[in-house]
Amino acid sequence: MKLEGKRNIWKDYQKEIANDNYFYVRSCIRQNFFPGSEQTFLKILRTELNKDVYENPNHTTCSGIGYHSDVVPFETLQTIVARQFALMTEAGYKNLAVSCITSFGIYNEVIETWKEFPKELEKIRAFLKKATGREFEVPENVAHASDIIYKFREDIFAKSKLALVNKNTGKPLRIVEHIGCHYSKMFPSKGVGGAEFPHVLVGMIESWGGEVIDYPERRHCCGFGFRQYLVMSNRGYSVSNSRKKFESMEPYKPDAILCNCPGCPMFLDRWQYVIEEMEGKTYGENGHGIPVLTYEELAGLVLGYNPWDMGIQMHQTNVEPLLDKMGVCYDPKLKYAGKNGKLIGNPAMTGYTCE
Amino acid sequence: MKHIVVIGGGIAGIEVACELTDAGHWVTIIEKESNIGGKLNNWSYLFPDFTPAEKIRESLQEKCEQKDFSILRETKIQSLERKNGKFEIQTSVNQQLNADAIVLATGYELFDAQRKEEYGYKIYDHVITSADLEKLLLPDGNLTTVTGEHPKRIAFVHCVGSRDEKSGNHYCSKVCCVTGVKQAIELKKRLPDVEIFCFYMDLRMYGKHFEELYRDAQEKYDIQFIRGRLSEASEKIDKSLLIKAEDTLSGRPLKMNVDLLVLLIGMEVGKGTAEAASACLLQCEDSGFLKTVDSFLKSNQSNSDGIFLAGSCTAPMSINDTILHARSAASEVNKWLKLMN
Amino acid sequence: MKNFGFTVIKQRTIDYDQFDGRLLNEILENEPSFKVCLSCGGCTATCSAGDLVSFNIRRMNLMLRRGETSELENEIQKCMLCGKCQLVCPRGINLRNVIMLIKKNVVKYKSLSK
Amino acid sequence: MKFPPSFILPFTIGLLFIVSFLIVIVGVWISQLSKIDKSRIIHNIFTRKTLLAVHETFMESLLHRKIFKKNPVLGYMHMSLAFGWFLLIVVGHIEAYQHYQTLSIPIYKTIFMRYFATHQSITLGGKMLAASMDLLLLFVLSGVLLAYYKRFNSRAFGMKKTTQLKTGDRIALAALWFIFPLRFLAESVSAGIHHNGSIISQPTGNFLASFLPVQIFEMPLWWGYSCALGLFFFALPVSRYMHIPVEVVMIFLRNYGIKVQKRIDGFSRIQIYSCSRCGICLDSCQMTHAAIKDTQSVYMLKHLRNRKITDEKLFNCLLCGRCQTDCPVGLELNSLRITQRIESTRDYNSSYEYLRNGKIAISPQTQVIYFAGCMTHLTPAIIKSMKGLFEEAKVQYWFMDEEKTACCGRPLMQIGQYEAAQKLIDNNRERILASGAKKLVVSCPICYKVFKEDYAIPGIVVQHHSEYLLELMANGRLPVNKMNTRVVYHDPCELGRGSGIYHQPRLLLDEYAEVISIKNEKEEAFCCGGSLANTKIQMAERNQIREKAMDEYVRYKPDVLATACPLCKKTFAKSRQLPVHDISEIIYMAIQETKPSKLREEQQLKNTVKI
Repeated sequence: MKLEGKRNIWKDYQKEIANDNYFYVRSCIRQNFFPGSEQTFLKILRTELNKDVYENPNHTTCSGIGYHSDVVPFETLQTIVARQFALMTEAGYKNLAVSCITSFGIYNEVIETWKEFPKELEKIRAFLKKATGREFEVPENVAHASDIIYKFREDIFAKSKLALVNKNTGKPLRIVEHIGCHYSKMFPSKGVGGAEFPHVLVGMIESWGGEVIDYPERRHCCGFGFRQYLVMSNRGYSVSNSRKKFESMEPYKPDAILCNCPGCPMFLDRWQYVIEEMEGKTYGENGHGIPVLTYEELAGLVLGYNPWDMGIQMHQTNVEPLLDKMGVCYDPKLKYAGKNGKLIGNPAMTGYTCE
Repeated sequence: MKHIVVIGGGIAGIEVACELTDAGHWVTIIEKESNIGGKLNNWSYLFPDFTPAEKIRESLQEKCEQKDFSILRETKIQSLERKNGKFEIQTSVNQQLNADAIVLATGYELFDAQRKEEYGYKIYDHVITSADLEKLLLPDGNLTTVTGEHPKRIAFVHCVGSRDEKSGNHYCSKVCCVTGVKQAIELKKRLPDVEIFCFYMDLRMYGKHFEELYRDAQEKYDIQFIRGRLSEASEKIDKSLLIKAEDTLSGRPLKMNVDLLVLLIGMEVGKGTAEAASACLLQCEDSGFLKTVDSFLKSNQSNSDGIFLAGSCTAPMSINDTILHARSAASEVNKWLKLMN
Repeated sequence: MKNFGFTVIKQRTIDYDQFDGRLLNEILENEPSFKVCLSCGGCTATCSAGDLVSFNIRRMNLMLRRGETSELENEIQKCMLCGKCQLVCPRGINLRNVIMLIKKNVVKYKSLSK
Repeated sequence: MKFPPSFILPFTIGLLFIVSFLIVIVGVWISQLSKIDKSRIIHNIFTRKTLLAVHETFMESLLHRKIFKKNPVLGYMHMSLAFGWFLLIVVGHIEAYQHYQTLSIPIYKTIFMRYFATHQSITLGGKMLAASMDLLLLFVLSGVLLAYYKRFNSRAFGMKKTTQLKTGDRIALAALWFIFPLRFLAESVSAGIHHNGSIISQPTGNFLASFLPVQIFEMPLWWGYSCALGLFFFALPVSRYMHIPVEVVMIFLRNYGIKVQKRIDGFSRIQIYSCSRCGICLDSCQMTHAAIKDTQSVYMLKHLRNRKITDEKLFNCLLCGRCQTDCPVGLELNSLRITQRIESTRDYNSSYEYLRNGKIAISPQTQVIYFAGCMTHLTPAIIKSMKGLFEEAKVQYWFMDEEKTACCGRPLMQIGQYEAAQKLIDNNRERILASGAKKLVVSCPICYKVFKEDYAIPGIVVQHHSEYLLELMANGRLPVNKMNTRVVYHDPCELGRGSGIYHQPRLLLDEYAEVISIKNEKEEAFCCGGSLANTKIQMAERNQIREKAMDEYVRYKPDVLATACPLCKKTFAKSRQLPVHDISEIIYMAIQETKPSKLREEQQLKNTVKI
């Protein structure tokens, strides 16, 4: 692998990321899967980086999952998106910070559509006006939340307590980066580093002292695929996709998988458990799984945050092996403790990897 | 005596210059490089009969020495003006040339395979282009890979940068199909145990002996042809490459591991051609290649009277076709000059 | 093993690295003309058996070349050996011999792999 | 009783061995025959057929009439050895009876008579018998000389490839080569000592005695002669000379109506052993035109006998039947090959379930069925002509395989897949029966043969279109128009040698064109080289065979090469030396000539549209 070649590509795919004053829109599913991540993002931006991040509790889903599952028409989607923009305009913000990759893709798709077909924009303005009485401006800058962490990765590292280094061996931790499909596959120029070799997570890992694993199936989707998961009988397709990735990354012995999409960490995490249950196969060391993290969680760990505060116990594939390698201080007894310090009970379903 | 300026000292340029010198004209070639021969210098052996490219180079060299025309090396054309029915040319080294007619023989450039990111050229260790391979095919070429072994399985990808909207090139580069077959045979001769696969969309064996070469590749050299365009390549932990394509004839996706991936890169209009075209106010096709007045009877004439076109600046062309096109350009120039008198 | 109401789907991809070339090699060795197939499909178009049942002789070549030999035994049974394909083949491949070789060896390799 | 001298032992033991061996092996073979064949023997043994067999044995096994016809020198060689030796034995016995004046003489006394009868016969009869024995021996020796020459010649000049010898053959051959010279020398030396010789042996004996101590040589020479005989008998079972006794058995069984079956049984073993490896089949085989020289019948039989046949050799044969026509022993060479093909491919016959599972198309009620055949669909001119001729003769017919039909089954049978072929036959037979037709007209000789021989449909007449068109013409249902086109007619193998249809196509063609008679026609006709029976031959080799045949036809300068088989037509058409037409096309064209041009165009247009 020649790094020089990759750098050439990264040079071609640099995007503008707003510096401050973000209007933050959350991800529907992540609030359920990994609620700590978004909280950590806000904490990092507000307290570590002193940025202004505004949230409006009235913002809704972008309806992307419905759209990609063919149940929400494009006009409806555009109008919903327009309403989010209206909330942002009303609050006086121009920079959109998006938590979800699906939403990020949707916002880009809608904005690009309006650029190519201005009549569509006029139509949607009329729809929104008629439906809600609101008016809106198209955001000046659309960044995915991972873009923002990428932008400030060196600032975060400056404040870090831990590096991505195995404290036992002193060697960099080997991390697989997995980018959500809709981050740059639809619009390569909208992602840092483009679609073929996205740099957004690579940049974080390398800045924080880790080593990136480039494995053959890096491009492959995690398998969420909307209907592949949402229709129960289709879930085999979803697992198969994830498994293809695991099989491909296994020889590299990764210490962790890093994701920037709400769905990917969910599936790469849960499917490891499912594959273990169905086939008895695990992909990590010593019969463990490969820990799967969101970029906010990883940033939080680097900054020395308490893993249990970030909700890392919500992962079905045990993250402790990674915590141990990094040298994160945590109290195993408090893993399932509530905010008040009292135990809330262990989860009912645990696999070998979750013990 | 008429003075004709030929822009480009490749095969077409030199061929045109020779013909026009023989016809009793004074010819000057402007060549941007220090060497003549142009893109011929990229190749070691020529399809379809493995003629050493050296042989053609030598013949060009010989002609340059024997014929009485001058070559301005490391020189480019800066501007061109028409004055009293003649052309006034400013060169990059501040020379001024006056010409009665101009022949553009600015050739092509090889497609930059880095633009097909998904194939990982210059990123993966074992991805090379047909031009890279050509140098390795010389008797002293080292065919071991980075891991120090001979490759056991090699794949050729046809149409890299040709017939590809994503590369911006809709046209067919014509010569890559047969180049791939030729190179595969040469590799097989050098490494008899190697398995070779060609991933193609169509095999366009348009020329004399090309189809026979293709048949030989199948029959005598066991080279396998899989109809399907490579979607992507990825490097594996052992530096081998995992490639994916659809085997369109089976209608199923196919993946395989190869030790070497050869990208059969196509032809693009060169920067030199583009510059010359803008200096001479010539029209280009959508493909970027120079427009000829028509495709049949005036295939050497540009939209500008007195400026003629020769060789692969007009379209992808094999060496053979280039020579013929250049000769016909010379004959057109002659006719035109006579008419002007 | 737990049942989640779905199973891991088998890959549809032809994994060339899992290729078992013994049958193919046996056939190519005994009938080298088979190497020069162009996949033009003339054989399939003219096939007498193909009129009566879904049968694609061109695909037999591909199945062999991709090591997909599991269906081959049943498929090849459909051929009536009438020889039209051979008359149509632009590369003069001795197809009837190919078919007989497949019929003969498919059984042999099946028993070998057991 | 005085013990005979010990030199008779090799001969006597050898004779005892070979006689008992033959009794056992022929017994085994006959016991392997089917019940029907056994009853054939019992029913026929005391009939005229036995006499016919005796006659045939005499003509073929002794006189070698067929070899004579094919190659007189080779015939003489075989005859001198076989008939000469036979006469030596017969006359020798007569001489012995006459000499000893009794019928119970130990056999060694007859064979080595010149050793035991040390005084010259004094009667005129005895003198004449002795003289004829000498002349007969000379006759045999001339054959031996020819045999020496043949072997030497073929080696020295690398001419026609004769069969390669195995150890058994070498021993037997060497023994055979020595038997008669040794006998001659032994008798001459004895004559030199005892003056019991005759017109040739006595002068030779005297001559030898004049400068040699003949007494010393007598015993070794008689030993040598006896050993040569003994050795020959011992080597016989493992040599090609097994054909000498086995052929006789074969001739008898054949006369009793026994044929090669579709399985390897006693009779096929007998046929295999009856091959004398004369090599005549090498000469008739067209495969040699493509430099294929190791798959001919003689080699096939040798490999079959040794049970070492490979598919490469077994299937590399066009089954054209030319060798069978020429075989002096009259072996059923095609059947023998097919029998082995059945054996070799037994494990992978197809079941064609889809024919049974699929819905069989309903057959319309008709009097005449036309079955073009798979190959004919690649020669649409034949179909077009046949349609035109049916229309011309106002025949209502059902074009059975116009859309889709199972193959006739013959191509499968040619490569031994009888079991599979039966499935196709059953399917087609059902459809034919359902139509109630009385006549089945076939355009392809390959189909014709199987329909005629294996379909066994009661009440239906199977005709090749050449027979059918001849019938229509003879009944005045087709107009006659003799054109002055010169035509060479190529007999398709399956129609000619395969089915015996030689005259009908010629009679028919004669009414519409000028048929040139050529050397290689009818039984001697060439194969086009396209035969489906050969699965191993390469296209380039087929082309060579075809070109050789074509060169021969071109020498007669015909305007058109006519044939009656779509495969022959397609094969020859590749040559481009001559225009090639099916017989139906020629008839159709000739009839079209008779019509006003407008009508012709209309009709052609109509037929074209139909196709």
